[in-house]
Amino acid sequence: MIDRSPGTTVAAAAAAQAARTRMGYPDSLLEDLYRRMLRIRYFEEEIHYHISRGHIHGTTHLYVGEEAIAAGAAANLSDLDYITSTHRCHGHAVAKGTALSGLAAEMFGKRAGVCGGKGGSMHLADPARGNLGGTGIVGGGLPIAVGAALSIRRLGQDRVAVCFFGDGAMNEGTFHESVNLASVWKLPVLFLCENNQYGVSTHVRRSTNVQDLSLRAAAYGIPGRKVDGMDVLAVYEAVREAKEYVKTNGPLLLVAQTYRFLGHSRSDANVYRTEEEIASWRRRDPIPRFRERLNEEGSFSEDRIEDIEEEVRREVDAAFRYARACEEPGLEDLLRDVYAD
Amino acid sequence: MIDRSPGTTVAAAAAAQAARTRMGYPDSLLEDLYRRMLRIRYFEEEIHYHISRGHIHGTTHLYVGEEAIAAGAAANLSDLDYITSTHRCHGHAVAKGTALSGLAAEMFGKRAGVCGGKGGSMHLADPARGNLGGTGIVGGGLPIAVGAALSIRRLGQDRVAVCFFGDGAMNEGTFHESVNLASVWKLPVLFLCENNQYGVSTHVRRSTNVQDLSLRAAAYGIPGRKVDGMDVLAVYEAVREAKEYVKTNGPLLLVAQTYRFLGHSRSDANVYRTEEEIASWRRRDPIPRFRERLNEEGSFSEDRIEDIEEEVRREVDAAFRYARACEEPGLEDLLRDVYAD
Amino acid sequence: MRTDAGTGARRPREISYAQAVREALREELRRDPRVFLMGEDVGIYGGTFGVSAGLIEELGPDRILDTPISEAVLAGAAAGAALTGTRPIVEIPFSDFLSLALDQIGNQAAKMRYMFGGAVRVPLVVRSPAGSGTGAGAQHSQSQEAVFCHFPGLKVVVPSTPYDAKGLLKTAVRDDNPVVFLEQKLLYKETGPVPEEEYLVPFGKADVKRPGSDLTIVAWGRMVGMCLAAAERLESEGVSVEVLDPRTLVPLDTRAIVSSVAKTGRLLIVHEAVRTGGFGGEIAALVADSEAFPLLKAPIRRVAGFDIPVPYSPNLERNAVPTPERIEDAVRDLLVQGEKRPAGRTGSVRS
Amino acid sequence: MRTDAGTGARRPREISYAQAVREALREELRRDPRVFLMGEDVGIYGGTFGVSAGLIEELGPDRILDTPISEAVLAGAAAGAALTGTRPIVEIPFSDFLSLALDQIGNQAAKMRYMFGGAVRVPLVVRSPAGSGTGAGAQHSQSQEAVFCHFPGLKVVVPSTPYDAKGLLKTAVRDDNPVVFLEQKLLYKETGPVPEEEYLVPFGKADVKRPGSDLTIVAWGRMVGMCLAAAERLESEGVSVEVLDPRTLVPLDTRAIVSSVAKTGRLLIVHEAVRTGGFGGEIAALVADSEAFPLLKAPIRRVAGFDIPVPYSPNLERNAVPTPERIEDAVRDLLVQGEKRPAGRTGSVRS
Ligand SMILES: Cc1ncc(C[n+]2csc(CCOP(=O)(O)OP(=O)(O)O)c2C)c(N)n1
Ligand SMILES: Cc1ncc(C[n+]2csc(CCOP(=O)(O)OP(=O)(O)O)c2C)c(N)n1
Ligand SMILES: [Mg+2]
Ligand SMILES: [Mg+2]
Repeated sequence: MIDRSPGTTVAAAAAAQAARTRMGYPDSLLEDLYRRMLRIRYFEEEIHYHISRGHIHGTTHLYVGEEAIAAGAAANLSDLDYITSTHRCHGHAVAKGTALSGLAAEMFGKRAGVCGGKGGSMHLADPARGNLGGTGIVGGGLPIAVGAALSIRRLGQDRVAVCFFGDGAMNEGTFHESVNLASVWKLPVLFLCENNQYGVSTHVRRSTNVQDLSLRAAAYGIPGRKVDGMDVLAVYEAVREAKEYVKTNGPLLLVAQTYRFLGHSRSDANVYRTEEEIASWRRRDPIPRFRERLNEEGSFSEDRIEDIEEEVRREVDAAFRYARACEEPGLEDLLRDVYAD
Repeated sequence: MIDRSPGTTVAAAAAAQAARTRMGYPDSLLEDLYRRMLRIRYFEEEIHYHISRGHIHGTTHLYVGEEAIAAGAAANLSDLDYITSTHRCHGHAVAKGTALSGLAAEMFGKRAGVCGGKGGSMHLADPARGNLGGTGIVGGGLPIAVGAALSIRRLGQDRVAVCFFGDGAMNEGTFHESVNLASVWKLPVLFLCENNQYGVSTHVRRSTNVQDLSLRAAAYGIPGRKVDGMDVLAVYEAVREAKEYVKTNGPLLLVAQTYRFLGHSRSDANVYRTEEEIASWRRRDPIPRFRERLNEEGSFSEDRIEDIEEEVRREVDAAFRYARACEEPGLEDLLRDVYAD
Repeated sequence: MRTDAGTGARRPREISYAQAVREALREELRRDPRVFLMGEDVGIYGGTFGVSAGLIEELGPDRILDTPISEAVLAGAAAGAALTGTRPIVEIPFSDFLSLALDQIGNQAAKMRYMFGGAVRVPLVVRSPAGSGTGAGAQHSQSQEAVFCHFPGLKVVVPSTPYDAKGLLKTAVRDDNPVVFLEQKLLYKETGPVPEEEYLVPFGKADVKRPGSDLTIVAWGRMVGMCLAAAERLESEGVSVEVLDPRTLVPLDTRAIVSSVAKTGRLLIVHEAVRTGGFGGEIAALVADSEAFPLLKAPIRRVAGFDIPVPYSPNLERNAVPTPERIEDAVRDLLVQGEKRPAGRTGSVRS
Repeated sequence: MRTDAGTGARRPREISYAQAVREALREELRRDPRVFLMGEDVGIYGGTFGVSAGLIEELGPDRILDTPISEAVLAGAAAGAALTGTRPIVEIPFSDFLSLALDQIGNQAAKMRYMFGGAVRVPLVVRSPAGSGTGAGAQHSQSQEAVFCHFPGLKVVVPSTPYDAKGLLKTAVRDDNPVVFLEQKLLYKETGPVPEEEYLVPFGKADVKRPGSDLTIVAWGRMVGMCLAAAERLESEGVSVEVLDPRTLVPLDTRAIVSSVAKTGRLLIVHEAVRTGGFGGEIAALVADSEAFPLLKAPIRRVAGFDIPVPYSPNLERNAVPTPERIEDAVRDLLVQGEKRPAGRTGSVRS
């Protein structure tokens, strides 16, 4: 149970805006998508920096390269819609709109962190904003999303649950049980697979025998779709449609093709991928790719884009300065919050 | 690890037999199939009798109506081939060729039982004859079958593992994980789903959203086939083909349509099925159906059929007489066999 | 309440343990529309042991949800639902199958509140029948309360009477934490007094099922009745046994246990679960480090299930878990031990 | 063996705990073609903690199998393989994830032999790193040995040194039962003497890591080193602490524990796992019902993880589990307790 205040989706606001660019989308939406991606990218780069300098302890799973998915999906969601996330949860948390200061503070294990410093990199959450949290258990979030959708149904709400998970997670039993249950009950869940080609070192071709992961939808009698996860507008569109679909028809499986540019986690020596493969995906980096389109096709001047970048940069910097300055939780916090009274 | 002596399949022996009936199968095979079904049916009827009189404690899950599947499958298997079974395991155990006396004794909890009286109705096993046992955990046997196939591969053996499971089990996470792993490694496992339409009281239409369960094979890039589970020859053929397929190509999903004529277990009041539904399936009873074909199309005289029936009847009766007379395990057995030294 | 014919005194009616659970379900489902029950065959089938019989007819399929056979997603979906404004109750047909849902129960539901810095409440109940004695074999007969007690964030309830079952389940449904509620399948048909008026039984409060002065037995679930019967028989030998039922293992009423042992000087713990790693060890350890320790007149003993899977054969099955004889023998032995001990033993109480 | 420069005395080389595990794997894989290792990323990635690095290059992908992420089938397939003539070793990246495989480990592998009347052997090893201290949060930091100890049929191993890790793992691979082998992730880089010649460390044999006379500490895994350091510091205060490492919790060397406590009269149990339901309770209970009971000069105490999920923030994480200070304080307190006790306390030994 969480308290929440209503919100509107960027999508809804955007639809209301009259002026449309040559890309067919209002500037406000384009800017929003760009900002979300930048926020994630800059946030992750800061984390990378602090991790490598030992300012942050523990492991992290960076989202660099995959930003278009979280950004494109979250732009369709209001605070009332739910997401469940994974071990690679920074991008989802940032995209869902949680203040960066609280997320950064959590990464530093500070009391002002979104989880009071108790959760850490794999457990960023913001239940009041519909983010039901990351989980360190691969496949662990899928049942949670089904449960959120059960509440939506039971409480008669006009919401959806978006469940992020990886290609590797798709082989966990919870994937099967969750999609099956949601399909039997026609629950409003969008199962959004981030297929970044690998589960740690294991290429998707070695973890499943089916080439197109979206085909798995057929096993549950639900639609399966694919989208270019390096194209934020494509993701935005796919999730927009999927969201409408799941609200009335029950679950849908959407597989976004993507790639993580960095190692699996802090300790990855990257022995399992070739430099060429990485380089070829880096050429599809969703951020410069979208920037070009903003610039060439949109009504965004180079100056305006730079302003946006500068603003996001400052926002991220401020969040990290704040986070580093915050105080640590004290031992008086150690035994707190195991149980609710 | 189990010690085993080699065996030959009835199928192989049958192929060697020159004389073929009008049905295209040697009499020996037809007789074998009929005997296997009868043995199961009579065995189950005895169990039913003794259960209802309180001679056997505990619950049981009778296989009556589904005999064609176990019989048709097992006739393709030698003692060297493996099966894994379910809570509804009597039929599989009987079909795989274990002496009825040991099976019946187990049902009565006797020391001479196949599990020394420690396993009971849901755990009939005969590892030396390739039966890796029933399990009380729905879906629990699927990973075991994958493991047996791993041994086959590692030891370079010419064998298969046949994994029996129900329509209800198909929604457990272990189904997904097992089929996926077997498909990635192309292991010689035949996943044989006994779709008897219900998991306890829950019709398959309410436990999954996909009408044709064999479609689930597509999610793993393996073939999915259907067979009439009330037709022992159809099952025999399907398993014969499947067995050859899985030996060289990896797993296959075969779904047999069937029906259990009796309640789910001892305590079933049958509130969830109509009398008409039951009657309509009873009209497809695999045993009289095959008997007619034996009689009309085969070279079996009515006398010969009756002789067979009489023989099997005596075999079953003897097994139950033996079982009832056997001694109970003593308390000196209680703490034994938890660990191997 | 009924009125006793003749005397006019009111005495509570007697209902079965299964009925008591059903009443708690019905009352809580009717009281709070956010509550719902889901599980395999909990609808018209009424659940594996018939506990939810009639509820779907009364409350409809929106509140009583039949599910596919997939325990992990049920537990996890309960957690997700609990996070988002509803209050699920999940029935798992046999508690042995909780192993399939342990990750979602123990790693997700139990940890969310702490992991998220107190930002959420996770009000859910997982109900499941535990225990041996039905001839269902090793995978349908376990008592695994100790496993759940080892996951901070969970509460663990094991009711021993119809009264407790009803009152504790109502409390469980209103609790804002994940509760593992282990019903005792061999008690389902046992009857006992249950008031017609609403009542709750609080968590963390042990119940003295029988007062006594020579020895304390701590027992829960089905073992309580067996211990009470043993205590009765021992009374005729002049032995006064106190039987204490913690009712909830987490939270545990340590104080009540310690006080009782401080009074009697002797402790026997009885549980059906296998001994090694059972919750009896926890209780022994708590007492061995409590103010009752210096007052102990005898070793702390456990009578528990043997360290074996539950066997099928009726005689083996019966003897795999505590029997009245083993309990009585243990009591007698501890009393002899006590007599043997030096008088100086009743040392100072540790502050 | 290396030769000490100068003296010419031979002393064993020092290798890390991770290397010791790797050597055991390599030796057993080479010794017996039926042995194979499977797990997520155990191939060229070398496993989550690099333990299997180099093995796939040496032994090939038929012996070192990368798997999809699906812990339940890995455990179950190991059981199925074990039944049918091979000897699987499964690596699970963090022991927290064993919850996903518990049914196959605890309800299938553990029970098969008994359930099938002794007709099978189930020789498999599940290796998995346990413990906190890596900043990975509540779902990557647990110590759950007690859960597995509660499933009869399993053996449970928690090695505390490179020497023990190697010798115990080799024994585990040769054992004909399912073994849960809990490596200590914070020890992987710790080095210690390991002979170059082959050796085995037997199951069920505790090791006195340090002899002492005033108090017995029973500890396992990472806690052993912490207790040894505490014992060293306490020695300067004139306190003589014996540190006993059971090494295998199932089978447990109860006799060694009881003898040590009978000698010292005081018992402190230290484990990283959360206290409630931890295996410390089992050990306390065994001693409280042993011949050492009447010889106890002080209560039995446990220093264990607090009953909380493991928090992320470094300072919280460090303090969620036993610290040297808590261990030393507990020892000092138990010694004072002992002094306070009446002399008549050293009662007769129970037969
Ligand atoms: C249940 C479980 N098994 C294994 C792991 C170890 N692990 C962490 S991330 C990961 C790979 C996950 O792959 P995928 O789902 O594709 O997500 P990605 O990391 O690629 O984003 C693995 C195996 C885990 N955290 N949880
Ligand atoms: C893991 C698990 N969940 C639930 C049960 C209770 N249960 C026993 S049989 C059964 C139905 C199984 O259905 P299906 O797989 O179709 O097999 P059938 O009984 O129809 O042969 C259920 C739910 C169980 N034994 N194990
Ligand atoms: Mg991936
Ligand atoms: Mg079925």
